[in-house]
Amino acid sequence: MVALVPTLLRQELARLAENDARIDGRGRWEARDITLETDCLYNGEGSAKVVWGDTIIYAGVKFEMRTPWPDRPNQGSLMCSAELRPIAGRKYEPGPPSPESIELGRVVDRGIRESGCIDMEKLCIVPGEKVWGVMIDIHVLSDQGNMFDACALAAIAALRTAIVPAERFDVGEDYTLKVKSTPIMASFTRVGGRYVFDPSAEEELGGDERIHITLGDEGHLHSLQKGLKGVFTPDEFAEIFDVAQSRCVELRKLVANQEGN
Amino acid sequence: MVALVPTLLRQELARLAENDARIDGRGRWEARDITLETDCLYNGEGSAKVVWGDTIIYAGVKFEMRTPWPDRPNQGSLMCSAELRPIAGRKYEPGPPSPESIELGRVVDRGIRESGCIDMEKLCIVPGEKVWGVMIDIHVLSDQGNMFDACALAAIAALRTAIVPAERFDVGEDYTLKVKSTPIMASFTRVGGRYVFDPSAEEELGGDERIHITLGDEGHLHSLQKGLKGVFTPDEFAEIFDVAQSRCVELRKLVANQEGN
Amino acid sequence: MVALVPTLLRQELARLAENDARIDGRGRWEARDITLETDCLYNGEGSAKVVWGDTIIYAGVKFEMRTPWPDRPNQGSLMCSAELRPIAGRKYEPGPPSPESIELGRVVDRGIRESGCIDMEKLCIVPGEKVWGVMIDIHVLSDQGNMFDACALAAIAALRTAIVPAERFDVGEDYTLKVKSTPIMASFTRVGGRYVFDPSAEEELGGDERIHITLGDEGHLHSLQKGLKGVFTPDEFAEIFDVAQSRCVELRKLVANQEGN
Amino acid sequence: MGGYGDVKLLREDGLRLDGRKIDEMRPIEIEAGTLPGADGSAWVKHGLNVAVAAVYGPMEAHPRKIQRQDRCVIDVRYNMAPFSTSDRIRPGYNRRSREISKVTAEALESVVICERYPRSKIRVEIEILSAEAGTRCVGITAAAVALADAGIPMRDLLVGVASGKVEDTVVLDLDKAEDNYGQADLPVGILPNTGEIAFLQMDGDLSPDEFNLAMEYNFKAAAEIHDIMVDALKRRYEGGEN
Amino acid sequence: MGGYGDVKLLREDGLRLDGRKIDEMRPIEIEAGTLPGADGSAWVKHGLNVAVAAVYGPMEAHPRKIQRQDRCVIDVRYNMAPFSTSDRIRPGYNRRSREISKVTAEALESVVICERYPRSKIRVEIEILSAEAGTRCVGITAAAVALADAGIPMRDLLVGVASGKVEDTVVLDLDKAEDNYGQADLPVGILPNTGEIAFLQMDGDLSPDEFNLAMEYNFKAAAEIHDIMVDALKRRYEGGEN
Amino acid sequence: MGGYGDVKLLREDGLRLDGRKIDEMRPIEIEAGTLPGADGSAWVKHGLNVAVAAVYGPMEAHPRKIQRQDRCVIDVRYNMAPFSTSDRIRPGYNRRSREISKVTAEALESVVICERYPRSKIRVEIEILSAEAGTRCVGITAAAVALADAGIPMRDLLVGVASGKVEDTVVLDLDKAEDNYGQADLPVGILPNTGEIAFLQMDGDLSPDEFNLAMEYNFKAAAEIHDIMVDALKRRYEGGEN
Repeated sequence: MVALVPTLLRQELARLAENDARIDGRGRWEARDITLETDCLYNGEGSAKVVWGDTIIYAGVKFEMRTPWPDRPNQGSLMCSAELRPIAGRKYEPGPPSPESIELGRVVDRGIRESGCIDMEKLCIVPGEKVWGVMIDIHVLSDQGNMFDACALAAIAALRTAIVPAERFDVGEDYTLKVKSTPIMASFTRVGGRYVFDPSAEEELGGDERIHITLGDEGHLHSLQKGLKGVFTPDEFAEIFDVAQSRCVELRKLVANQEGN
Repeated sequence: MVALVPTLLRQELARLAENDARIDGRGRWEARDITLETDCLYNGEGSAKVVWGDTIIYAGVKFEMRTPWPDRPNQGSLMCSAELRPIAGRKYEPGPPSPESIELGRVVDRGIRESGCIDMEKLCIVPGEKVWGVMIDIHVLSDQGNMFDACALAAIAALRTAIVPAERFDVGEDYTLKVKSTPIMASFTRVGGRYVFDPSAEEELGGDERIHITLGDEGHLHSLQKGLKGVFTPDEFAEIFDVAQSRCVELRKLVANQEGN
Repeated sequence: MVALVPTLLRQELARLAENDARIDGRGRWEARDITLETDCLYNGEGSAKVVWGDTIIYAGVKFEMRTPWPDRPNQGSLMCSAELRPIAGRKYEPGPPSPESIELGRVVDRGIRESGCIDMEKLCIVPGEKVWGVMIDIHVLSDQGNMFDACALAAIAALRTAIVPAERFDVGEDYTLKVKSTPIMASFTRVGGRYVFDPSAEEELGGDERIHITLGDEGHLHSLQKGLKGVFTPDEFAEIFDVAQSRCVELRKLVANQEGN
Repeated sequence: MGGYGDVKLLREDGLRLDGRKIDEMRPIEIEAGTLPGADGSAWVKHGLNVAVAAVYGPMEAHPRKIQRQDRCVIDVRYNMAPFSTSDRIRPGYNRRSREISKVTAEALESVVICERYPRSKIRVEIEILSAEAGTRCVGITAAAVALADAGIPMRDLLVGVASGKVEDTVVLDLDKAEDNYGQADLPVGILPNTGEIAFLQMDGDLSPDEFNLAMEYNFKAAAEIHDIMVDALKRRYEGGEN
Repeated sequence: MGGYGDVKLLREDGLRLDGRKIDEMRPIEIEAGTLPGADGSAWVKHGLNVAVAAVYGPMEAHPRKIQRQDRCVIDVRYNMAPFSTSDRIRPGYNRRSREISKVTAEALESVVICERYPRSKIRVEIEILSAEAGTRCVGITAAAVALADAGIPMRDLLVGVASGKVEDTVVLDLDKAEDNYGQADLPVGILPNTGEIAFLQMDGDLSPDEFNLAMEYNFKAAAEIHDIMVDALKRRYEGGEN
Repeated sequence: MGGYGDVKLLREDGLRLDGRKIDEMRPIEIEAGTLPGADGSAWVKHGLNVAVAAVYGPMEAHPRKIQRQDRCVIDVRYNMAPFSTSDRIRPGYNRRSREISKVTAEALESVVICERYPRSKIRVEIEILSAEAGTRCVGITAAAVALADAGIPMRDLLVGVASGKVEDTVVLDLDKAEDNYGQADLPVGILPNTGEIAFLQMDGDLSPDEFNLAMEYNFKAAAEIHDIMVDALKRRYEGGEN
């Protein structure tokens, strides 16, 4: 029974794709409305709220003081993780972290980490003794499609506004965390047989595999991930890779504009 | 089917309540027989056994040596927790701690902690380095009604007989833990529409919400908790609060008598 | 339905037992073919592979540096544990460690530990500060009968080839771990009413209780365990104990031969 | 309660450190219907606390063994986001959250007309995004608005509110410093129209008279918060589906 | 076994530190029917060990996949209370308890007439309130009395008993010091009437002869304990429902 | 990626530290049908990596809620043995393994003709016994051979292979040092006959051109590995049931 509706939905999405149309009238590479707000949570050392269509994400940054790993005595650490709690939607269930939430957190984490936007050595307080651990927590309040891109946007925006709480930990004055670049994720989902950008919840329900691409300021790749059932060809990848370049430039501007406020 | 028997039971309890009667013939504010035994377990640094009607509870106190929290370098700690293992009754199932067992432990814990009967600074051994952690563990062997009051009684009685095992930890001679007062819990359950003290297992099965009141030596409130489905009015609370005062005085005498032995 | 096949199998096994025969033609105390290979895994500080009939086991040894227990400042530690992951057979399910896997690990552990083959004081690096923790991990790739004996054989063979990785931990040069003896396990399962050595998967399916005996170089007992449903008499034990003595001598030779290679 | 005696929480002029009178609430803002995918939702800002609640259901209760033949069950999860407090909270199992979830669920079951939905389940998700003392009360208020937004019939709009004691003085609605260094906290869930209480916890030290005064403050504040809740729901339905 | 060679466990006069002879048990007290809410129960004090066992059932076995068409399953939980030992035991998952629960369940399944209750489950809960060496045996004895108290038919009353080795001498029923510093421990579950063994573990070092002597001690002690068990059950039924 | 700039990974002669050319794979050995009790199995040695995969099924999928009416689900567990790495890996929950298991399962569901087995489940167990960079790819290769050995129909034999970047040079098939100190890693799962990609991850830093070159190396290597896979399967069936 559950299988029936998706079947009809898939047929409709395939029909629309033949006419290069989408179920909500958008163009193939067109995003829904996106608003970004930063510094919106009292206790976060950095915070951001992203409303992307009907998808709503909060990200918050916290700092911990810890001892460095023995093999990297003068490096702090960064960790980004996502919680996909049952508030996020009807289909989400309570319980231990699902594979979906682990994947979400790790893909966003890799994009930020591998971009090198944080200099781990700058997070050292006393070599071999005390370093900062930076924790970015992503909280999905509403998943109505394209959660990965919205989460990645919230995470980097929160990180870029973070204040290192040195006073609270008694190691000097608070200062702004230095973040050298703005890695951005753009994701594509196969809907009706061809890839589209920013799928809605309905398109995800009737769609196939998705590809997550994180690009740095110079357009280099920092993270890739294919999720869900489906295959793609190198040519298909080349096409979405070009789109990803331009979408990431636009989203990066959104972050910059917010910071300019 | 399971729902049927409680329905008949509820009707019977309502009928009895109209005549101000209880199913086992007790008065509305009358407790079942209670026996208290202390110092009854070889390895507990303090221990107590409470037989309250057919409800049977053991509590044991253990001490641990630990480092103090950074923000309270000259304070030890106290923690009371309850295990509601499957031995306690047919309805109890194995598994991780149930919400019921967490609530039970935390409500008893708050009553003792908030009464201030333990001076946390007296639990300091070496400021900033070593303090005592006092653990009260409650073990429910048989839940046949009014488990909360029986657990709270066992916990404070065990605590009041505890010996600090300084010799075993090589920090001086053993001495009796100083406990400044005797916080006591009295609980009330709505049965047949009105509150009664010390419900039996049957009354709990056919009853509604319950209110747990912990009072200190001077009759001050140290902990309140409403549990289960149901609402009450301020007037109803005023009535049981008066009863709680006298019941707590009586139970406190029971503890004192046992200590006089 | 599942219960049916075992019933027929049990009847067949009982019939064979009357004629002192086994379902695969072996003698009552006869083992299947056993091959032992050591030093077979790149990252194990010691490793062994046992192919015992169709049962396939890997064991690997790793060393950790840790602080000693306060009451044994000049002793290291040894721990053997087994994972019974779903690869081992159709009946094995994912999830937290099953009682079966815990028993397996602990029975093998006790046999090795209690034989005294490792001198815990030799594992001390700096008294009170640094000692070696030796971890033997057993990995069951295929359980086709008599998993316990195969695991115990793999574990002791891996341990006896272990190299202490002192260089990697910066405490001197690597050296061979000293293992003073070769404890060996022999297990017996009641099949068709009488005990046999080295049951096949089929015999286990239609069999009853089993007895695990671990013997040291001098034929002393170091570990016993009865598992599964069933009872036995002292006379029955005396019979299998004699067989265990000779089977353990043979298996000990297998280890020695491998080391001679 | 922390119960430290040496932190001043009342000023010479009788007002509190943040300038409030002893029976004055922190400012409250409420918005209903903030989560598009939920059947009902609410956002509540109370002082610096921020809580979001979502309601999903009524839906079939499963597994079967949690079903009640004659009513629905209400499944509440109260959770604090990792970044909601000064020190990060590790996600996962947490005894405090489990207890609050339990008693909150029982309070909501006391006001929802559960008999309307036999064999069903209503999921109530409460997420604390920012915490500044009193989060369980803010969560209850948010949950009640979300249930109303979902169209679930209730005997009354449940209001979460707390009074407490600082420097031997009963005060309404403790803020963070007052919670850390105060002497008592009395969070309750009140049905303003019926005058009943569906949620009650308390810890610290209160004499019977102090308890009565704290309850009086709570009832007064509950009436005020109730008006703000009703307002939010009116705005929601006048404003249409957004 | 600890196996430290330098702790004296036998006195000059050949007796043990607590004055017992080498083949002498610690004192044992047993009471049946101590838990009013259980279908069967028992309290056993053996030396300073205290174990309580409760039996619930037979009841329907669920989930379905644990059901056996032709017999009942016995679900045993052996647990040590946090305050039962010198150092507090953290509640929760514990490899030692799981192993003991498994082999105890298998031993009880070997003596209960399981075929009498197809598709059923019998829950056996063993709680160690005070531990002084030999708790698994005390637990087995308590479980057997509780099963008898519940009226579950059994082939015999299973008795838990242990012998061991200290200072190269085989002794019956190790106490705490002997367990900590001894050389071997051989806990068994014996059916005294049939002379069969349903539970067997052993660790340490025992020659074949030492093993035989330890077994001899165990069988002798099992007969004695059996009488105390029968006595407790008689008192229970003469005394009525208690 | 570690991304340390100061470790030399390419020699003066342009070859890599282990003597390989930049587009040269580590040696690979594959054997099919190595686990007698499984429906299909494979052993793959790739450099110093050793992976074993077993397939059980198709079998009925339960619990019911994981069933798909129109196809089978593939349940993959990728796991590293505790002794497979330099520092011992603690058994149990592991975020990295869960993620790899998820995306590997999705890749295999993309190549298996899942519609052939409605309401069924196929279990694929991947155990890494020895790890030396690239284990997820070796696991994919092993799983594909095991599925073929089990006779499960597939659109193509999926091949796991990775390229990466060291010292600003794109190289095929990173070894351990290259993985630790390199600049990027691009593991993919390729269908050599259709030229499609079913598995894709990447981390580090790659320009678009570098990405294209790395992909080119991967496709070339996939064809070579494919031949070795086919060989193993042929040997298995010529050699009979062992």
